[in-house]
Amino acid sequence: MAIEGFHPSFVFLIGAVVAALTRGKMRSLVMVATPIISFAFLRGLPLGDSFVFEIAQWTLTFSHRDELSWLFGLLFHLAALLAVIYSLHTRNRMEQVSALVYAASAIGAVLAGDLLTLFIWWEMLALSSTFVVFAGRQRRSMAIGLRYFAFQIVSGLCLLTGILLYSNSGMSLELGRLDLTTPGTMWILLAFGIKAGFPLVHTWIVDTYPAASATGTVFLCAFTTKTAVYALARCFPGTEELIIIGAVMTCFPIFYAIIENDLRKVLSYSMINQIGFMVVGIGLGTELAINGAVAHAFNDVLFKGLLFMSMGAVLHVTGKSRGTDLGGLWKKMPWTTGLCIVGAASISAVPLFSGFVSKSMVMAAAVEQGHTWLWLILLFASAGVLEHAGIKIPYFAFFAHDRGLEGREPPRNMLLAMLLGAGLCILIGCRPDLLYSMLPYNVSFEPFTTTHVLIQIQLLLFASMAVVVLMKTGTYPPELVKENLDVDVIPRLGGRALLGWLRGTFAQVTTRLSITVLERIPAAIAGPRGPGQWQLSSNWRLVLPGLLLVMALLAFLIANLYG
Amino acid sequence: MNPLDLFNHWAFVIIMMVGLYAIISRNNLVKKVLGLGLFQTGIFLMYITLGFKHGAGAPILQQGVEATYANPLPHVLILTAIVVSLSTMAVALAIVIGIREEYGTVEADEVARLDSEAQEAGS
Amino acid sequence: MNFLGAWSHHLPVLLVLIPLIGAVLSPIVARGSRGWAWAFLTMVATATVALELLLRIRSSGPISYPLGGWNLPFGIELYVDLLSAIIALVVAGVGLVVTFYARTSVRFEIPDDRFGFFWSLWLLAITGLIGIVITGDAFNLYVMLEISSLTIYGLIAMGRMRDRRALTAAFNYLILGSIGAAFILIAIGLLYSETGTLNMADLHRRLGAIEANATIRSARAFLLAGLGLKMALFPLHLWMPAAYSRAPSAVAGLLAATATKVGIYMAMRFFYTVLATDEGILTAPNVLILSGCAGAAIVFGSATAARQRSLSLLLAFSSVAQIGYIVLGMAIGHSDPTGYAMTGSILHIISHALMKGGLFLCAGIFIWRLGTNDFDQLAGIGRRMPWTSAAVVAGGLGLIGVPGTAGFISKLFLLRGLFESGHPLLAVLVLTGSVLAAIYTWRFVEIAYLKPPVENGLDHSEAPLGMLIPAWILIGASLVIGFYPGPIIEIASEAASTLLGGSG
Amino acid sequence: MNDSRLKRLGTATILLAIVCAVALLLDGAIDRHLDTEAEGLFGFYCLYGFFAIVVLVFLSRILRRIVAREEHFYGD
Repeated sequence: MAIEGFHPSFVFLIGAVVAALTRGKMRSLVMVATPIISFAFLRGLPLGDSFVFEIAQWTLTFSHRDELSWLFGLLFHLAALLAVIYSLHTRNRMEQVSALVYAASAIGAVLAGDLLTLFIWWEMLALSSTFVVFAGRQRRSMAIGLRYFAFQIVSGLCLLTGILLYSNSGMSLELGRLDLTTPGTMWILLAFGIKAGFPLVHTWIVDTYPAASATGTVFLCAFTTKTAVYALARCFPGTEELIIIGAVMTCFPIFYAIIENDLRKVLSYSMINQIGFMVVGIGLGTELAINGAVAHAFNDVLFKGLLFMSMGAVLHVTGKSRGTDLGGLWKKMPWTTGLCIVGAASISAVPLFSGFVSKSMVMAAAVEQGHTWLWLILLFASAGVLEHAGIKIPYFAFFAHDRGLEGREPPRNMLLAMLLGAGLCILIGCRPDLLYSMLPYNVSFEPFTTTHVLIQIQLLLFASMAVVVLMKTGTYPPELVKENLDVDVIPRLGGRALLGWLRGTFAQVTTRLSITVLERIPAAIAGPRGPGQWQLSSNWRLVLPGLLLVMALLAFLIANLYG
Repeated sequence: MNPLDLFNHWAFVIIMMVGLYAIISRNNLVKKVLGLGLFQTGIFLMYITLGFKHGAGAPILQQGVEATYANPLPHVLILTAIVVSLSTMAVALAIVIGIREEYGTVEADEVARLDSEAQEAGS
Repeated sequence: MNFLGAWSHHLPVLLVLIPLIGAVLSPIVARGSRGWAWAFLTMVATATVALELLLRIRSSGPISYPLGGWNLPFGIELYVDLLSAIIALVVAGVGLVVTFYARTSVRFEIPDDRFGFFWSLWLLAITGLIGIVITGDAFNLYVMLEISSLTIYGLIAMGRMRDRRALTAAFNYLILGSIGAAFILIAIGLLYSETGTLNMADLHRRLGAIEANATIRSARAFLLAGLGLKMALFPLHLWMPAAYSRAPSAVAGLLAATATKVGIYMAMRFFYTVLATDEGILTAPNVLILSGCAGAAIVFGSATAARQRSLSLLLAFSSVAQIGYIVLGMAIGHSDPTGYAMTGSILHIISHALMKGGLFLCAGIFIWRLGTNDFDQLAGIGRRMPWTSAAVVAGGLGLIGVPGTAGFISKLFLLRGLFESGHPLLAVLVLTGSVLAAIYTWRFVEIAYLKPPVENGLDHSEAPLGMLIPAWILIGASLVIGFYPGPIIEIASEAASTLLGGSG
Repeated sequence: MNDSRLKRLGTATILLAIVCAVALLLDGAIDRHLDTEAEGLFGFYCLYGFFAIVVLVFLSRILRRIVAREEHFYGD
């Protein structure tokens, strides 16, 4: 089914409006129908540019279809459908409506054919996702939402600055490869980097995702970072700086993931780590590497979504998401447990599950390019992924100590979404050609060689063995109720100190100063008040602006007569 | 040039400054309004000076009489400006009457005090 | 659209005459509650004429209309070019929508026996504002300025029924506004003394022929200070927050949308046509002061707005910042060869008029419902008055400059202009302003949607359509421009190039 | 290794250990295709996987000492 002549994003926007006006079953129907109908329109988009608008000096291309944008468009439709099904049981209008707008923006961004259109959707993405965070309505989500919003807005402003500088240097705004040689493109890279969770600007991911509602996180984890990955793949393939950034991203989060207690936060760190693989692939820039990065992004949406959904199901049922509160749920939630393990196997790149092929592609590309050190780092990170996402998540949530929690299977729509996600993970794992025939480049890569399968199994087995040994010997760090500081400690504590100073010392000093200037000095000049004496009126609301006006006049007189 | 030639200019600047000072220094709102009137009067003087010419008479044209006469336009303009000033005073005094009705005083500091008291009571 | 027949060449004068006659007749013709209908009809006619005028000027160029049959440059001339027509349409159009709104709000905020006077003042204020925009005579401009200012003082003072501090706000504004207008009068007088003419086009010609001397330079200084006050350019904005937040809500909407914009129009007219000689008014020190003030306005205005405790005050301080954007574009407009900055400035006049007008109407709706729009009373209002709150959020997004709103289009042009003319630092200021705008818009979202509703025993149901529709017309118009900016950009850039071309 | 200690280890662990051993032995049995020198070492992936986790865990313990603070550290 393919329908022409309408932009998929606008289908989502219309869906959002309709969803806002309907309720109950009707809204559920609208929510599910939107991604399906929109997909038909996506298929109907012609190759190349369409929906081109000329506004003043700018050309806005709302649809630029090629392999890359098509693949991400497909991915986002899939993700939207799964997340919508997953959230059908909620009656949170704000979350559902803003989630549809959010999906619309992500799809709009990957279809954008020029930087300005990309910027427009980029901002929409920031706004709508902020509302998704807020709709979580958790106690802390206000402050967190504001921090999130700040990151997203700054990213948008960086992008705008970059675009303006770039176009100022006489370049066309068409979306394509950018050279990291001018200030303009550096700003653009920074904008993408903030949304992709580059090291030092990654904190919003681990700050926000665990704070949204169980359903909201599923939407959040699919779109923002993947849009950034798409943008990087589109504009900065083969940029060597990205290799280093990506390598750092694969490694540092796994240390945090091990000591983190909140399992949804563990998944957020894991997300940075997975994006690291994609960024490395984009940085390597060979056809194989780009294919690997894109395929990995596709898989990550599915398996990370599945993991977030299973943790969301646990949160929905028990109201808890911390390792120290959970355990022993597998008997009460066998389906959820099983589906979570499928997700864990996929992210750990177990053969026949979806992560295996895409991760191998990135690593093979690294070896092919002679980056032996990089390859070793990625291998290390792969073992780490197995540890925190493959073992820790299912183990602490469903096995470990039985804490006697009340538990039951989540609502059917949640299970259905997870089943679909798990099915796709296994399908892509067993029939990789289904996905890989759609990749942007036509490179042959044979994943299921004996060597590949064997070494992967060896790596995974011995890594698991190490975990078991460390746990048995008590060396493994236990789950603790702790707050682990990340780099955002500096702005957060600094901000609080600044706020305290503003409210305390600064406020006192300025109050005193203004009292002195506005009251004491005039009073001293005026002396004791009485009729007919020289005095200044105490009506400062009039006197101050009057004096300012006279001063402005003097300033202008000086500027004009002597300037 | 004789500094007294600029007498009118000096006068208008001084009148304006006196008016401005009254606006700023007087606490009584009516006096502020009077100050504003004084300020505007200074400007009238300036305009009238613009039309001034030594030894010129009224601009009444007579057949066969060659006479220098002053530029009438500034006078016409200033008639309009006087009307404007008059209206300004009227509006200002109307507002002062309103303030007197609402606050029971026309002293600026009293009004400010009453406002801040009301604000404290309200919050 | 030529339904005026033989009257059509009198369009410029009709634009002033219709509201003027309406104003004079309104206490007589329509006593009591029929006053609104009379005012509304007058505004419909005015807006129609303004629209017709804009269309005519786009097709056949500027119109000069000598009043009373005197030959130019001796008689008073009405001169309407594209910029004047745009601003006149903004005033008349927004005026029309706000008049519609005022039907409900005025009944609540003005004593019954003052209705006649209210509508009379209302129409006179609009007469004055339009008069400023379409006159071609410098002294006539001063008279029109005083007509609009005096009526506006009166209108603000009418807020006394709701808040008696409206009187002090009006008084302070009156004193300051009169001094500001007096400065403009002095400037006009000084220019007259050097050139002997009051016609703007003639002034421009004659000023171009003589060397700039101390008199002309002092005239510039007086003009800048006077206009700075009328535009509410930081730090001369101090009269504005009190006046806007205490005026009757319909008046606040009208003023926020039009009054300061007309101030900016005067500045554009003087800076870019009348005084646009070789040396010009936009000398390096003046531009430095203007852009410095504008930059400070953006940062200070937005930061102060974020600290306010009531929606009206927040909006008023946000206006200080938004005026900063417009003045910034205007001040550096001449150094930007592409005209982006000037276009952005004109676009922002339009988009800010729509957004801020709509926002003040929403603030008025809250007052109508709750008697106040202090934030502590607005907690949780997003659920109880969803349409009003949504309008505030939509307007706030426009103030931030989010894509899809008119604010984005104008800021984009402004930013491009700043980059083109080599002022990246000012562009950073503009972007900072956006972040700050996000913060103060955020404050409303937080209070309206995330705080638990406050129980104060008041009726919290949605506002009547008579208020909601006009508010949404203005906000909706800004969104429509955001999505279909083509025609409006075209008009604005044409106006900008006319204005910039006028200096050559 | 006596009976009780074996029981404490659990059947799953023992099974895992057996599978690991088989995988290690397969390393010698299958002629692997090599891309890098390091891969040529016998049981390279096994050792790397094992020690990667050991290093990871020990470094994390150090990290925890540095960054772990009481909950509500930020006061929210």
